Amino acid sequence: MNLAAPHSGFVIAAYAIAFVVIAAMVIGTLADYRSLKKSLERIAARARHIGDARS
Amino acid sequence: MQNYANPTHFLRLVRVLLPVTAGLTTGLLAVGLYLALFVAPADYQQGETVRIMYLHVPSAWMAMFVYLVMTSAAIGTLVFRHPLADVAQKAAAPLGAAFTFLCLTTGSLWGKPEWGTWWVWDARLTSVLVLFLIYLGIIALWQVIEDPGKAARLVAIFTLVGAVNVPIIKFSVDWWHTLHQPASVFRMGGPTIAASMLWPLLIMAVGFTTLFLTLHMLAMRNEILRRRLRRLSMLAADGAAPLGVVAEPAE
Amino acid sequence: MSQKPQAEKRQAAIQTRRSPLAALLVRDLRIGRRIGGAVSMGVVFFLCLVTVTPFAVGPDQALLARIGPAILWIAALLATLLGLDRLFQADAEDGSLDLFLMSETPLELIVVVKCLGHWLLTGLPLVAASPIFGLMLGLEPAALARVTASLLAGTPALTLLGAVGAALTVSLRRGGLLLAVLILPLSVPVLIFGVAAAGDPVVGFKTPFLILCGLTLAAVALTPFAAAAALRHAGD
Amino acid sequence: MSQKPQAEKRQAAIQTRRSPLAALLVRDLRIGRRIGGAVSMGVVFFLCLVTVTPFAVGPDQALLARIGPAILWIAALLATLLGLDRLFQADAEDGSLDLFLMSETPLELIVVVKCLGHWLLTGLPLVAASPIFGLMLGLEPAALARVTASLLAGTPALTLLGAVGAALTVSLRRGGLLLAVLILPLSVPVLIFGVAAAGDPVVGFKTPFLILCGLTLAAVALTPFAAAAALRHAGD
Amino acid sequence: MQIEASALSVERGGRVIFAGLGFGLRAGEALLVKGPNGAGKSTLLRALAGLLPLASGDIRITPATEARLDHDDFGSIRSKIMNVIDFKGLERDSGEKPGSTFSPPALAELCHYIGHADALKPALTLAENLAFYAALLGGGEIAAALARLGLAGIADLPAAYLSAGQKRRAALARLVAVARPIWLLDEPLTALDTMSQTIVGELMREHLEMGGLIVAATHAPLPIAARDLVLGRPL
Amino acid sequence: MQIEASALSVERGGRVIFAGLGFGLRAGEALLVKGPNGAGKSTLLRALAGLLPLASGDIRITPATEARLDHDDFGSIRSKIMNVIDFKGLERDSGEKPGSTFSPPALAELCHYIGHADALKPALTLAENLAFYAALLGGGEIAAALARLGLAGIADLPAAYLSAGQKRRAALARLVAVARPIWLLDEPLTALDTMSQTIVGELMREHLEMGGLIVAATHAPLPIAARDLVLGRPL
Ligand code: HEM
Ligand SMILES: Nc1ncnc2c1ncn2[C@@H]1O[C@H](COP(=O)(O)OP(=O)(O)OP(=O)(O)O)[C@@H](O)[C@H]1O
Ligand SMILES: Nc1ncnc2c1ncn2[C@@H]1O[C@H](COP(=O)(O)OP(=O)(O)OP(=O)(O)O)[C@@H](O)[C@H]1O
Ligand SMILES: [Mg+2]
Ligand SMILES: [Mg+2]
Repeated sequence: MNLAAPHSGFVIAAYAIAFVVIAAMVIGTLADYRSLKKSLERIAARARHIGDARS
Repeated sequence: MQNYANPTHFLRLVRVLLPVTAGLTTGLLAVGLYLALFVAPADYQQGETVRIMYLHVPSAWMAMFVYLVMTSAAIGTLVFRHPLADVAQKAAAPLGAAFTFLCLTTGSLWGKPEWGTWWVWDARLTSVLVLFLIYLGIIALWQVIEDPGKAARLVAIFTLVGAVNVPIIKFSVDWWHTLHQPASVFRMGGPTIAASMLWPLLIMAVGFTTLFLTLHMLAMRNEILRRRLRRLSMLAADGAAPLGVVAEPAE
Repeated sequence: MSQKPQAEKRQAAIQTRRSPLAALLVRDLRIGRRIGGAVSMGVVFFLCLVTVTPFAVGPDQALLARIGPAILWIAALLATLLGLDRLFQADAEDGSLDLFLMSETPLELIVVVKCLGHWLLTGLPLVAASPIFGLMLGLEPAALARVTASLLAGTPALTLLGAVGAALTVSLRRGGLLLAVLILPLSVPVLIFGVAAAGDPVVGFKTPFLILCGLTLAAVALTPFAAAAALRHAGD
Repeated sequence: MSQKPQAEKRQAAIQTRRSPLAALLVRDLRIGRRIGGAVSMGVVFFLCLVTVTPFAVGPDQALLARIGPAILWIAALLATLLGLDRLFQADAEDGSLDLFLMSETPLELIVVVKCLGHWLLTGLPLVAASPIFGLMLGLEPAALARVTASLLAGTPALTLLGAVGAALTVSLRRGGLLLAVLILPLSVPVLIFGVAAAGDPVVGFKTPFLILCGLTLAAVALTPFAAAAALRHAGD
Repeated sequence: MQIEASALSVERGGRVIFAGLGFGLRAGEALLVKGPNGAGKSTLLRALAGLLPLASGDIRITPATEARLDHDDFGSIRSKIMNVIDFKGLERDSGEKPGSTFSPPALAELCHYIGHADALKPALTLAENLAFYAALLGGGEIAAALARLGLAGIADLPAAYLSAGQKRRAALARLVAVARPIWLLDEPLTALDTMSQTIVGELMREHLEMGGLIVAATHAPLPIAARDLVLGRPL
Repeated sequence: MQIEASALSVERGGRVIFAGLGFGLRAGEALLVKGPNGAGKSTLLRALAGLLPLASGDIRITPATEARLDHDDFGSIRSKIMNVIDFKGLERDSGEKPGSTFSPPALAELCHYIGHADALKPALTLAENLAFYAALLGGGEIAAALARLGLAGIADLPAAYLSAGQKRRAALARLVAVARPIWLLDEPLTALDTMSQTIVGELMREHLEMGGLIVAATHAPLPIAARDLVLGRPL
């Protein structure tokens, strides 16, 4: 890859955008997973709490 | 097969497959990028800009491949009423839109140095743009309908309508293009492509495919969890103790 | 409303013997006539577009005549979209849709008849008005005939495609924009061949017109199933 | 929708202390976001229209650039009209309008706030996105700025005029007709000056833009009274 | 004629509204669905009408051998019932049994459903509204139906001009105008004055005597002999 | 506080619905509007709420001297009433008397109106719906109101997911959330289960004890002591 070539800026921009888009997909899904896990655990804790209170 | 209808079994499968596909993706993309950026030769006409092809073409392929996946999932939803098909459909749509977006932007970035303009109303470009619009419509429909089951069935119907339409659109747009023969003189894709360029391209394409599969599995897992969460909080809203939650195996 | 008990009762008695589909068509046309709504809106919207374009393009008659068919077609497309979101929504909200689902008449046919009613109320006036608007844009007589014919052949396909969108968004209260977003990409083929039949001197009239008719026939054959399926699944 | 009882309840408590008008705006924006799609829907609709037009007009960049402002303005008009007829109708049908009438807040202000909500949901995203779409249509940078400015100044007038029509729709059984026949012609001047400000090289930007601003100001000053009066008489 | 429902369950918005519900109903019998607000009464009626998908369960219609169905009005319907032997809901979880036929319209065509919405078009007169439904649902005498519910005098008013009770009566007039053996009534007495309540009571009794079936959800007592089905969801 | 209505008449759709109607109501009293369907009960309530123009007649609100209105909740309202001494309907036929002030909002702002429509937005949760009305109508504690009507558990469900009775209760929760002295209730018990009917009865009794006024139209008996106003239009 010759950085001094006339249009290398476009190449770099294309790869940068690709990187950003793919990274956004990956990070988005992982963050979503984490927050879902957290909410599930919270609700499970609440269920156990209620269960304890009942027994 | 019937086994995987059970989300829990699917989640177990994901746990086994995920490291494999993720590893494969990383490897393929690393090799592909190295070949594309440093090994493949610059084009004698286009110079360095030809390197955009290694992103552009795979994402164009993925844009179509993902729609194919969604169409099969839609059939799964409507005909076989497979619960995982709903999930697969929903998880695929944003990914497909992202790949289509990538195809459009890289194409645009390629077009500026090649043709001197960011955008032309060329047949292939406009077909991709229309495909992008269909993706956006599908995503919007998903977002707007509350009930996941109902949303899945309605989106499936729209996806199938779109699947019937996409070839017709492609045909009409091509016809439109030949009719108008716009001023810009260019042809995408040469008749032959040198092996030194073909290999990086194929490796990137396979890498994009495994990337999609990995992300799709992750997104499906998220969607399954989201539905579980929804069900539990509905139960909680009813004042009943969400007993199921303890019984569900932890991930 | 006028009080003519005798006449009304006789009419009602006649209607009872009517087939379900005929009754549905009569009902929809009657409601359209009494309420106005989308009907007139479409034509007036059409007029607005035709009025404003010369201001945008400038008073270049040749140019106007060249893009005239395109303007008429875009106007027709957009006018069809206006108000289409209420096609099934009104019935869903007041409970009529439940009764459609419970009648012996296949829902697919009901969809077709409702589309027919909508087209008669919005599409047809538009087709009828297009020669006048074409004249305003300075089209040749031959071009006028071609535009009108192409609109006549093509607008039903637009309505039918829109009906799929209307069925998909039936349970959403502000589905208008979403409907447009879903349907506009799908209507590209109709638009392309419609405009070509209406105005392209190179290809001639016949080929695109036949393809346009083919598209409309395909829409008649296929979209009612999609719309009916959507309506069945939307009920919750 | 996510279930966060705690957060929701806190939020609800906050909302109680809000002023009626702020609460109304929040309510309308929330409904708009949940139903009929997010803010982005207006933008996507815009994108759809911009994509579809070249299929009718042809891929001629110069021509597209020339009619670009008109396309953007027509898209704005249509986006405003789509669903606007339901602006007060939905509230009238479910009984909310009765409660508006019985609150201490003047109905005129309620009208203004509802229009503001509608404009924020459809008009503003459209204005924000217009430069990008202008780019796709091949507009010059200067033209881009003009289009955006004219849309920003003019779309509120479209919404307000549409609101009068929407109020008439509620109060008159045959309101649909009136909405079209009265309001659309009134929006033609807005459209004409908007397009002129956006793209006419002869007249220049300033004169039509100032007139456009004047039209919008007049609309802000007058239409709420007309709409409120129509709504007051709607209760029958 | 006989309805047998077993192991019905329905999901709405991702929540199970009821599960494992079953009942049987013979010709001439009425079932009163009771329970607190939100118990799932309306949901059950809509599911029976085929307007909501069953998550699981069976609804079976069998023609009774000694059917009193030879009454004139039901003549055309009887032949139809002969074809509708077996109606199955979607069985998502358990997989479909081979040979089961899924045909929701078949059951729906035997039923009248009077829901919370009156299905009247405000722009049309009462007579026009009813005439349309008579044509749609299979013909009948609308003048008699209007008279029976005391609407003859206002038949030519647009539905928009009617009071709540008048609208409700217009919806109930469908029961008289079109003969169908199964009536699914969701709070039929809402908004009715005492006289109309009596009339509707009579209609229901006549329908039962003719061998019809009624499933009604209501909080007010109905003036017919009926078995109760109490749904228990607490909220 | 006291309402005095005299010689009211209302026209709708070109027909006179009632004419020459009058009644008086003191703080702590309830009026039950009765009559067959179409008699004009809802019309009367809407006219009182200022939602329909009077063809003729007077509605006069006078602050009672011994008013029990010094109850906390009505504190802010009392001062407002002082200004609302004389409210006149449009006197279309007789021409306006000099000095008469026409200010329909003034009376409307003292009233709660619960009509046939529940005024809930399906897309918003119950809590959001109620919070909006609390803000619009002048503030109040919504959590308590929801709890009072047994809706606390489903406060975060979108209103589209509610059953008919739950929706009705949500509309009635406005009565608790915002304090207003006059309640205009159109068939308040429709779709309510027995428990909710009891609760609403209690609410009404409490309101009367606090010196509030109630005008209710209903076909079912209400569990409060009330005077009857029977409207007689036959159809
Ligand atoms: C936004 C603009 C563009 C879009 C939406 C677009 C879209 C596409 C699509 C859909 C394909 C299909 C691949 C296939 O048929 O298998 C493709 C391939 C290709 N594009 Fe583009 N393209 C764009 C701009 C460009 C530009 C500016 C160039 C370079 C001058 C270019 C060069 C290519 C090449 C070389 C291929 C591979 C062709 C082949 O394998 O047959 N594209 N593009
Ligand atoms: N929007 C309207 N326009 C014209 N006339 C109307 C309108 N609404 C009702 N009416 C007429 O006014 C009369 C009284 O109606 P109203 O709704 O007040 O009756 P009601 O006593 O409340 O009856 P119900 O017990 O059925 O609720 C009816 O005869 C009706 O036809
Ligand atoms: N469209 C819907 N989507 C999701 N859930 C719903 C929907 N409609 C109702 N529900 C829920 O289903 C449950 C049962 O509702 P249903 O309308 O069947 O109650 P019901 O027994 O008829 O009550 P009511 O006596 O108030 O009419 C309620 O808890 C309600 O929240
Ligand atoms: Mg119910
Ligand atoms: Mg009433």
